[in-house]
Amino acid sequence: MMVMTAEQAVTWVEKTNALIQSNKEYLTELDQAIGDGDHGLNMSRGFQEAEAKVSSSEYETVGGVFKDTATVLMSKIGGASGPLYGTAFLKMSMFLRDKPSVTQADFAEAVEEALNGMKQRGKAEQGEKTMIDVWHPVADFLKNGQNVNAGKLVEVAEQAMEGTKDTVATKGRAAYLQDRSKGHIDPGSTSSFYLFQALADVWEEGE
Amino acid sequence: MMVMTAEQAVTWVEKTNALIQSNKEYLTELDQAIGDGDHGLNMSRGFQEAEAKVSSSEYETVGGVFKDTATVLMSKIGGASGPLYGTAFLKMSMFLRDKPSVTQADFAEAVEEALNGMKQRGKAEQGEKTMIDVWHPVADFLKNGQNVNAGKLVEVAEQAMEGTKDTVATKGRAAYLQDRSKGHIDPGSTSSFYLFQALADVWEEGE
Amino acid sequence: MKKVINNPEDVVREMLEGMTLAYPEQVRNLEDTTVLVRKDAPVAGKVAIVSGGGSGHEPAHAGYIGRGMLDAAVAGEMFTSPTPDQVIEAIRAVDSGQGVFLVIKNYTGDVMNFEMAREMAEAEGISVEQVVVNDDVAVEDSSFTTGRRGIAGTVFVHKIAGAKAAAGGSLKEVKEAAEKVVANTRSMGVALSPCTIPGAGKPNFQLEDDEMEVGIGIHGEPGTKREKIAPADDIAEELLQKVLEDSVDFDKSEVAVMVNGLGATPESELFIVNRYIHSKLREKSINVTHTFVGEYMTSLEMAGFSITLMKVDEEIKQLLDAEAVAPAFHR
Amino acid sequence: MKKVINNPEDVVREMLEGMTLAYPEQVRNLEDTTVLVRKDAPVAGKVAIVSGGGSGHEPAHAGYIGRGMLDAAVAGEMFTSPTPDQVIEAIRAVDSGQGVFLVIKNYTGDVMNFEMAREMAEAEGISVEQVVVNDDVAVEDSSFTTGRRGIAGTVFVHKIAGAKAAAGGSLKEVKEAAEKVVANTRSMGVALSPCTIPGAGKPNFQLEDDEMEVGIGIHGEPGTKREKIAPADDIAEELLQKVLEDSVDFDKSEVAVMVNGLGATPESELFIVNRYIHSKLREKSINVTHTFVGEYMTSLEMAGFSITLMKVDEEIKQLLDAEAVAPAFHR
Ligand SMILES: Nc1ncnc2c1ncn2[C@@H]1O[C@H](COP(=O)(O)OP(=O)(O)O)[C@@H](O)[C@H]1O
Ligand SMILES: Nc1ncnc2c1ncn2[C@@H]1O[C@H](COP(=O)(O)OP(=O)(O)O)[C@@H](O)[C@H]1O
Ligand SMILES: [Mg+2]
Ligand SMILES: [Mg+2]
Ligand SMILES: [Mg+2]
Ligand SMILES: [Mg+2]
Repeated sequence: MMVMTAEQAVTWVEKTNALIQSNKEYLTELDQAIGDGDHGLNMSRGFQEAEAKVSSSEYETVGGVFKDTATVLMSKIGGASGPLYGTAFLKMSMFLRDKPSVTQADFAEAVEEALNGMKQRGKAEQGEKTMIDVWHPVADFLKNGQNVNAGKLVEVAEQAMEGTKDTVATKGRAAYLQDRSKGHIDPGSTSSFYLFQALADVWEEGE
Repeated sequence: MMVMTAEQAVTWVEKTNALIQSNKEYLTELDQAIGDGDHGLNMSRGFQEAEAKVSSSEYETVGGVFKDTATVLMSKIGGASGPLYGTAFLKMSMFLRDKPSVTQADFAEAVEEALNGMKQRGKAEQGEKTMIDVWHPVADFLKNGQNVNAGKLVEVAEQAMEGTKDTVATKGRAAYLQDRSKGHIDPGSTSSFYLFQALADVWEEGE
Repeated sequence: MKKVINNPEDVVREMLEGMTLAYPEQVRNLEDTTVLVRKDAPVAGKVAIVSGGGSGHEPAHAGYIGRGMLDAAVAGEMFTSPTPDQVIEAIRAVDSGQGVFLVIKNYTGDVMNFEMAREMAEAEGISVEQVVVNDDVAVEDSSFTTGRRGIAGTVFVHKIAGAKAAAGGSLKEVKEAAEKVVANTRSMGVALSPCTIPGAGKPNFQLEDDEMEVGIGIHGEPGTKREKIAPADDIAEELLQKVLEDSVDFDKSEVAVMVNGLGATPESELFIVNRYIHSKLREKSINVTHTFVGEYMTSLEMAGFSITLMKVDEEIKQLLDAEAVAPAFHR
Repeated sequence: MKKVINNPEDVVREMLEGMTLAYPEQVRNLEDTTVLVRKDAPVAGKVAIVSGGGSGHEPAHAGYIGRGMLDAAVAGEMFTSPTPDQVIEAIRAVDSGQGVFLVIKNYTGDVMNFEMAREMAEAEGISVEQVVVNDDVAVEDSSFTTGRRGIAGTVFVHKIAGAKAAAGGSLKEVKEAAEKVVANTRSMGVALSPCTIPGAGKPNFQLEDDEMEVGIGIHGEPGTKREKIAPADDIAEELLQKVLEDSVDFDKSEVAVMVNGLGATPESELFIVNRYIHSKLREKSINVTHTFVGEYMTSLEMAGFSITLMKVDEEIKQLLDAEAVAPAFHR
């Protein structure tokens, strides 16, 4: 059973940012194939600022870290990913509120809330070749409770991301390409994969 | 001693046109190096129409052929070369007027008139890397009287054209390039060379 | 990538500074934002019109700020929808109490960011309405997907909504007029060359010397298909066909035409396309009442163009003719 | 070469048809000519302004036809001066008896063809005056050579001469105003990519990915030197320096600024340049009274831009502010 501290929440944002910065070009390339080629730029701009914010602030709660993260992402990213990641962190922060300690169950429910918020904001369901395709199985996996470990988390997220390759997009810019969207991994799913990879890292370090 | 008939004047225009059409791209390339890259297009448009006009009309005099040629060139070429070639043929036609037969001396004087008209119109002197650099020595050569033959004419015109390669332009578009204009043959001198090459051809056939 | 820029990250800010310096009598930049508003905003007694979106479409959207058109334009990063905090600044700055009307192009990002701002504004007690423009017939409309994109037809929405507001129309009336435009406007575009986002460093796709990308949007994204390049008349015919075949019944109607350059296409070529469109529409007894040829909604330095047809009635014609005084649109 | 055209030989004719169809209320095409004139030409009691030149510079020159600007524009083939017979048609069509003023860009071809038309018109009893615009400081002025070229500054001459004529100025007064503009206007341009004349099929020069051609004209010809591409501010600085150093004394003066796109440069980049120019002029206590940013005098699909400074006095400022209603210029 894992618990998340405010400090770990900050580390999560930092590690996510590190992954995004070093994969900035790759994210952009993925978006060039089936979108408008700015996903790497968007994520890099947003997480750079989010990490700057949370690294330089003091937090008592995980909710507090997520709230600031949400605000920065929402006001720095723009595009489709800004409101979606912003909503995700906002919903998590709202659910966790001032909880002094976050249990695994809390966290699983928070992610579920995030997923629902994103689905509503983006009017997207699973299988439409968006980041939802990663968040959905990850939320299910976390809810599951038993056998939740870092390695498994990465596996679930990675598989889900890879899975977007074979689908035809019906939401987001890739939908304009119709059948031509097939054969390419969804960029937003990839950035979401980095987010959960970073989370797994945080967990591993915490063990 | 050569004489020029109206029929030969028409042939001159036809032969000039043939040379220009088959060297259209080359003229354009020359103009691309130190001008705006339209000289081949301009000359081809003008002489195409001039030949169409004179080939389909009946003429009593050389002057009549030149007058029509002048009018067509003036109204179809444009740019720098239009008024210059137009002026050349106009001045020749004015000098030759209704002369029923044109002697070599007449023709030499007509070319001298053409040269003066062009110099005045273009405000250019010999040595400024323009078509004047070909017309000037040709006019001098024709005035000379003795030893005027087709082979010599081509030689004089060709040498003059080649000579423009080493000079720096002070008139026409090439002048904007200043020193960079050196090392390139002047396009207008080249089209003028074709004109005199065609003339030499007419003479040779007439022998 | 060859661009006349300094740092890629500074492009939008420096562009907005340059715009504000160019039109000091017409626009002002809300401090610390990417929002330009009418110099005299808020205009008392008038519904305010706010548009915006990613940058890279200049003169859209700030070029349409002015009497009879927009009250504010919100600029995002290149090809990236602006964030809700920027949009709400615009809404606050231009509301005169008569409400604010948002013109949104149909992209997931734009819709989400503008709607979030709208929710915040409404929570503050500002009346907000909106229209989502989706004129691009290259993409099939469907309630299961994102649907059609908003492209150059958006400028017609700016014009009509702006004129309606200037004429004293209520928020509801402005919305109705804008919806009429959206319902009657269809567009389609083609690219002869791609474009490059400054920060990305390379274009989204490559085209061979004899290829064109048909059904292109305005974000440098690939189109719906790739074809061999054809004579102007054939390209225009292909686009026109798709526009006419779509869901608006243009038969025997009156239309406004827009031939919009995407960035690098010489105006002479746009006029050649315009010539074809006019002659073809005449053949079909479709009467062209207004024509707009130029760069209205660009995609950075992309070569190509889009055509837009808006079916007009008496009201729309009158609103099209109404005064508009914006840097990029005069009437 | 990728172009939205049909046959290269038909480009100018089809473009003029497309223009006439686009602006049926403003211009008309003189039958069987390449001349567009104001719909209501000749305008009684007014000196008429005629300009023109090679095509490929759109919106120049026909885009400037209208109240307060040109009465006629004569289009030549691509980058080729029009012929005297076309120019004379324009002169005849617009002369109301008050005389005709020709605005000629300083190119051998333009000067010769327009002057021949002028001689013909004068022989017919029409009073004609002219100005030769030579604002391009990339080329040294000298009485022994062709001298400086006319580029984007020409649009200022159209505006001022047009306003003076509209205000009832005599032929002599129009000429004086135009000459004042020419004497006080300097420009310089840079290219990031070449352009291709439709009939030629390939560009005049090639540039590497990191090169630019400085001191470029508007006919796709090579410039005065080639340099490594630099940040926007540095490029703008280089051009501005040359413009300021030339023969006009801009010290502590008031100026109008034009940042002119050559065809393929996004408007955002032009605004970035404008920002620099403004900040630099402010530093030097040169006061910018008017700013124009956009595509005013293009070179087909060339990427690049030119900057123009015109020193203004009270008369010129008033004429700049005067009404102008042309497709490509509104005031
Ligand atoms: N309606 C939607 N619901 C969920 N995710 C979406 C939706 N639309 C787009 N996305 C996600 O956003 C990603 C694109 O983000 P980004 O490139 O930053 O924004 P934009 O598409 O506006 O340029 C897509 O790869 C996809 O994962
Ligand atoms: N002032 C001048 N006097 C004589 N010939 C000139 C002058 N200016 C240009 N030319 C000639 O005209 C040629 C260019 O013609 P062309 O390319 O058809 O016209 P443009 O330069 O207007 O594009 C030059 O190569 C040169 O020979
Ligand atoms: Mg994107
Ligand atoms: Mg030439
Ligand atoms: Mg985007
Ligand atoms: Mg030329």
